[in-house]
Amino acid sequence: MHAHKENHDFEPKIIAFVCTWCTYAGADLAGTSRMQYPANTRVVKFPCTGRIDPVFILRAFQKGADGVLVSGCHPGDCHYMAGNFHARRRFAAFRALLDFIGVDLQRLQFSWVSAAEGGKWVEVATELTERVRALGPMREFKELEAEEQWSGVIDTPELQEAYNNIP
Amino acid sequence: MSRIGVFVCHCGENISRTVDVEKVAAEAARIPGVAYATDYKYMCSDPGQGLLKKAVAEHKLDGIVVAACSPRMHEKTFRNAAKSAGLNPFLCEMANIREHCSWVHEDREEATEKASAIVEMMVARVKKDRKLVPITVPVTKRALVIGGGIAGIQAALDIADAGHRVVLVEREPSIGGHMAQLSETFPTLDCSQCIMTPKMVDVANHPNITLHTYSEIEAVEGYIGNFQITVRKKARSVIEEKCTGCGVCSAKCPQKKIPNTFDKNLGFRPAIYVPFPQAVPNTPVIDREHCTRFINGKCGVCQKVCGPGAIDYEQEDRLIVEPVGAIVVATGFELYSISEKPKGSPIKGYGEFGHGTIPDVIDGLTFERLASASGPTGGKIIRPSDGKEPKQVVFVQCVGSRAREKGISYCSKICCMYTAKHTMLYKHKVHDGQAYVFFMDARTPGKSYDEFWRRAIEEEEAVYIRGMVSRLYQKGDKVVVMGSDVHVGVQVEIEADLVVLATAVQPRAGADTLAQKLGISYDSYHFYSEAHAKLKPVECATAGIYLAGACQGPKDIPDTVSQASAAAAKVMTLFARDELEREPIVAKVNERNCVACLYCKKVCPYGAVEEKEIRDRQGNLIRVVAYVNPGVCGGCGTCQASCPSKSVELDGYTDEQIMAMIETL
Amino acid sequence: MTNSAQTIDPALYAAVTDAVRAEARKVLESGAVAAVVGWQAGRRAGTAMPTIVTDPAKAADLIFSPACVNNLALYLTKAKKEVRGKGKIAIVAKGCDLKALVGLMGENQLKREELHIIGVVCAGVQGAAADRSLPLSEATIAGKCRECTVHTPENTDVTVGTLTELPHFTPTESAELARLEAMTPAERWSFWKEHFSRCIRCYACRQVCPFCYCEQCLCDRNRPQAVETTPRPAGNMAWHIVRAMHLAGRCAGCAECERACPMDIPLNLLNRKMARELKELYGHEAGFKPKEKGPLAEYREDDDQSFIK
Amino acid sequence: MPKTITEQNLRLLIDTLVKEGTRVVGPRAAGTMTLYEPLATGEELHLGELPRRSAKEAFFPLCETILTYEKDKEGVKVSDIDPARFPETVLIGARPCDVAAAPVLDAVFSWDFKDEFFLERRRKTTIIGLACTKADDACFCTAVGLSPSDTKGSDLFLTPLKDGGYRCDVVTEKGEALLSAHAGLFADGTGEPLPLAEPTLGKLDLEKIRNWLDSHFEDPLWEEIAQRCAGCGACAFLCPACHCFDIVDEGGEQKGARRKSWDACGFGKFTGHASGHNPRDVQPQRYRNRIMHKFKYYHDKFGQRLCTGCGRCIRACPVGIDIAAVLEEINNK
Repeated sequence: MHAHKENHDFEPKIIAFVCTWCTYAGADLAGTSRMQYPANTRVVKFPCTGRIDPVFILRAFQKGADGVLVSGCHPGDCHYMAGNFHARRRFAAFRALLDFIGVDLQRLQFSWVSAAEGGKWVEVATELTERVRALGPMREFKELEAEEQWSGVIDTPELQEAYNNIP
Repeated sequence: MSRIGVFVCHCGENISRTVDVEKVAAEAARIPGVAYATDYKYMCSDPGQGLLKKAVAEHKLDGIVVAACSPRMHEKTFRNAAKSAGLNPFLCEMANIREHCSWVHEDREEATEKASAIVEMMVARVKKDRKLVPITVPVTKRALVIGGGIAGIQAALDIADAGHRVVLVEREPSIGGHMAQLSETFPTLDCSQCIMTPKMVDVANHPNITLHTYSEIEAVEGYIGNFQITVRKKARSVIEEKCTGCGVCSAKCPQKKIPNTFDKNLGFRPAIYVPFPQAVPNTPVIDREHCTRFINGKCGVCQKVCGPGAIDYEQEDRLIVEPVGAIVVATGFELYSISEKPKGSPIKGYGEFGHGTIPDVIDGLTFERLASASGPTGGKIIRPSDGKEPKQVVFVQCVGSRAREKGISYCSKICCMYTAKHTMLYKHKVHDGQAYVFFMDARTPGKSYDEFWRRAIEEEEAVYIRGMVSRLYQKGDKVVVMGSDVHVGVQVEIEADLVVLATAVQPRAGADTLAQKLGISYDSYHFYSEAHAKLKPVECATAGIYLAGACQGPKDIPDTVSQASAAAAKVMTLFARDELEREPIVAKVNERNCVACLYCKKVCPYGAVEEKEIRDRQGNLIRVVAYVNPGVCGGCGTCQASCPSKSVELDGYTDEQIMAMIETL
Repeated sequence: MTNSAQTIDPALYAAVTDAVRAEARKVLESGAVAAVVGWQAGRRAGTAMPTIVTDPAKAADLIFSPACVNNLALYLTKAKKEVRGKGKIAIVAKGCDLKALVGLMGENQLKREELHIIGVVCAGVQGAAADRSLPLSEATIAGKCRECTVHTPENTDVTVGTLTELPHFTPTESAELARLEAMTPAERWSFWKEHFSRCIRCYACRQVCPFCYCEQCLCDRNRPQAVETTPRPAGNMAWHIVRAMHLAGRCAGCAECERACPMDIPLNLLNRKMARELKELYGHEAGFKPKEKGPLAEYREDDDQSFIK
Repeated sequence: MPKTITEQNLRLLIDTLVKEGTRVVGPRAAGTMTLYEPLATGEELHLGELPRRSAKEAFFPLCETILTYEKDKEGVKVSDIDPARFPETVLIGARPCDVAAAPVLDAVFSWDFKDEFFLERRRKTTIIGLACTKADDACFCTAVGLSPSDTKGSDLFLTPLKDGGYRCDVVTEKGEALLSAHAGLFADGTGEPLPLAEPTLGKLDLEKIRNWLDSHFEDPLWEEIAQRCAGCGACAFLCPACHCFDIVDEGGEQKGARRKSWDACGFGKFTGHASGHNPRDVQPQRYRNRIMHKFKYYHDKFGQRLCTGCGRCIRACPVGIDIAAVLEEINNK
């Protein structure tokens, strides 16, 4: 039962945007069932996947997420009837856009996890964590964040150091 | 700068076993804006809440983060505590470091680090929390009960007796449900019909109950206190107001050979029929699928013989809209069928039991109809194939139930008891007969239950064989039962005259569709989910909707009635108030910025968005903006995610709150 | 419709110009409209600019030429309240511009009956770097016009001009789209990174877009700040992603954003990509008839969810 | 004594400067256009066309950080950017219409508050101007009193010669210093210059224009021109003389940076007040301010005008607004 902590060179930051009715409850169920999964995921609770703005995904990557999980109720199970249907289209479009921009979609996972699917939550969170761990850090947005227009660049060792510190 | 208080709960050892709670509190204290941070054994306890209230006053806190269990568990508790400390309850947030952390991680260092990160995230959020004032909405003191079995009947009667109007909707032509089909009931062996029918009549006669039988729920809109339901009243082809229930139509109907489903197809009924003699209402219905008139237009006898002229072949389904304030869902169960299941169904049939093709292999409910005094045989136990009295009956328990390989892993709870009852009923009627029961183990917790089961063995001479049945097959006029007796460790073969299978209790087909209409959640078997397994066993997570009976999970009659009364009590609690406070998690439009593209209106699942005209003092139209009706808004926030300029914002889940959380990554 | 001549006959535009002037004069004189939104010649040879004519005598200033690149639908949006305030408006519209008008109608921004649409048959307009002294040809025609399917606008109040045979033009936008799609994500990232890093956040792309009529752009908001406003590479990337997403399912492909960009960022590639995705996924095409709901405001229960676990 | 420098030595000069650690900014091919950008080698110098963006970037960056902050339990820690860290820069190959704007801008950045961000960069920048030999129909430097060979603002000034290479004139001491430090790359003498560019627009009476502006704050002209203005910042951002900037804090509550970046008077929110009031709430008012600022207010205060006739705003304007046409119209009134 006692899983030994493995030492990895890189522990990814995973942020999960979940709806309160299904996936959040599913994650709770994983807890009450004492299932085990990697500790990398940070959950942000929304009322519904319908509330999840693509900007949040973008922002998460910009702010240092190495992987993003978006999860809600199965089609037809939405507490608000149709929020997840709207979300499904929105995210289908957004992921196509991110792909076209050049973001590796392996870092962005969408799933339906119901309140009864504690096991599926564990599976989804574990899979994404392990996949992103294998991919390594999401360098693109972090590097971009450290870049300046040439005219604004100054000779600051701190900035250079910050840039070098991007894993 | 904010003055946030952070309270880290040990939850006994539930959290502190894997999370270094003191460290989490110490880390929290270092976050700018945190004025106070501490840890405590049980934050939800009275002293724990007292600690919180005291800290609010002493440290002039303007926001609170309780790092403990899931907000689904105790958010209300702590928000109430915050409120009584004089803080707006919406300035209190929970950091879920139990279900999402201590219970799912074993490494102490990792779990502690994660707990601190979760706390930091929630501190960031609470800084952006706004004071919200609950919205008051009127309560429509009228309840909808879905399902007219014993659960629905009990709930409807209780609510109606309390003086509130009830709309009871039943899918079948009569109320009564499964209990009306039963013979005697355990553990007292009183006649089911005898205790059931008076209640059915009470429903029919109750001035506060509007009964819609042969009806289904078409649509549900609205929210707690203010639902709007649409009932599809299926065409009965009989005008209820005119029908006197004389029964001439059924007697004269030339079409008489339709299998009687109420009797589990053991007998026949005409095309115009009442399901059983004690039906409520005692109004027949025309089975259009089998009626000659509807098949080829060549009959019309019932119309001719009906004195009051109640037969209406042209009748159409009617949609009735009813406002209700609360909903009790009591849609009951159905039995697992051993027949071959359609492809893709997670439930599997029993090929080894002949897939339901052996006529003398029946299920428990069929046995009930055989044993019932009002059943097709008048209570005489005979076998379906040749009408002979069976001398050796084998009962098999756990068919489908507790059989993961058959698609169901739960226990159906009632089978041990009803099988014991069946052996007794059998013995009472066939004195020289022998009952055998194959069982895995006997589950008889309940008042007088174990005594009852012992009686079946000790006094009524039922032979209980612990073991599983591997195969059933027809041999001559016998059914050979092959099984094992694990106590003795031998294979057993019994040549039975009749085999009764205690098949699993399952939710009604279509339970998922109804749940989707209601917006309630259900488990993988489609049993409806209660809000909390222990503390909210009657409530759905969706406010204003309550559960009663086997639709939530297998239950016997006493449990079902208890839960139905509990659901009724919840409804009455709700109806005790004229107005209801609801969470102010609703969308608001920033009218300055709104350009009325109305994307919000297009995506709103509630139809809560309207167009609003802004006029100057002279009454000239300046512009049109969107307006969200807070009473109708369900709070999903789909509007905000769709609004290009974010001119509509969901209170409690603002962009500022979310972005602040993301910022802490 | 191809011919052997490799250039487009300027006579087509001259004829349209005459007809536009006559129609504008007519509707202004009769009082049917308060203003006509059209194009007039610029100071420099071979240039044109949008104009709003209220005086019938000034109708003669109106022109139609390959320099009439602007999508005039811009002037009917809430971003341009001054124009709408004048009363009923006539607008000169190319097929591509008309698609934006149709989209605006679907978004509750315009009512068909409040417009008098003078459709112009258009064989194409100049590309950004074109030598203005030359007639339209493979070398000078704008990218979007090479793949135009709406030379003749429909559902107008009046449509002027006659389409002649057109030379065959090599599609450049779709070829570029295909080239990008064939790249690896990392290659695409560096492609866009280079372009976006050059962005100076002048917002010409936003300001000329008929669909960017928000009173307050999300990207100008600072509480919370969804997108950094300074022209650093990080904020630029975010801005262009958000812009493309906000236009998805709405953009009708007029390519004004790309034309207006002083830094030559191929913005219409993003719009085209999103349009194509939404067409493939949901069968949606913007700008042909006013729709109550765009592809991202509606759904089907059986929408594709192969990307969802 | 006049000097000359060969094409090859000019590039060698760049290489040498870069090696010495100087930032050399000059026209460089960038995708579909030419931009003033730091040159890694002399080879990168691309003098064929006028860069799309003006040279002001060399001392007035598109975006620069002016301080960073970090919040902790103890309070807010603010770190100022030290202008001493700005790089020594040589701006090379800049057109007279770009270079002439620099001294104009000095006035506004040093009259009251001394903007060290601008001034320190200016002090550290040596400008090698280049006479202009190619004009297009948007160019109008001569109409606003400049010429394609104007040395205003330059420290050294190059004039392309018919036989290749450049004549190099010393304009300032700073230029002299640069030249003497690399004297070996220059030769004595001169040559026949290439013909200068000839913008077509006739000379404008700028004093007359200023007088007209003085008395025409309210005039139908503003609406007539600017009702088509889309409200973008392309004109201001490409202009060598526009110098409005915005200061914003970016980052989170915990840490972030205060940044200064270009702003444009055409933006709707440019004059927006926190109250929501906007004194210039329609585009014609914004365009009027643009013209007034360039040809009246700035002149009233500093005796100079904020336009060098480079024509960038004309080329870039998405809706065809042509400042030369506007000036011409006022001139002809």
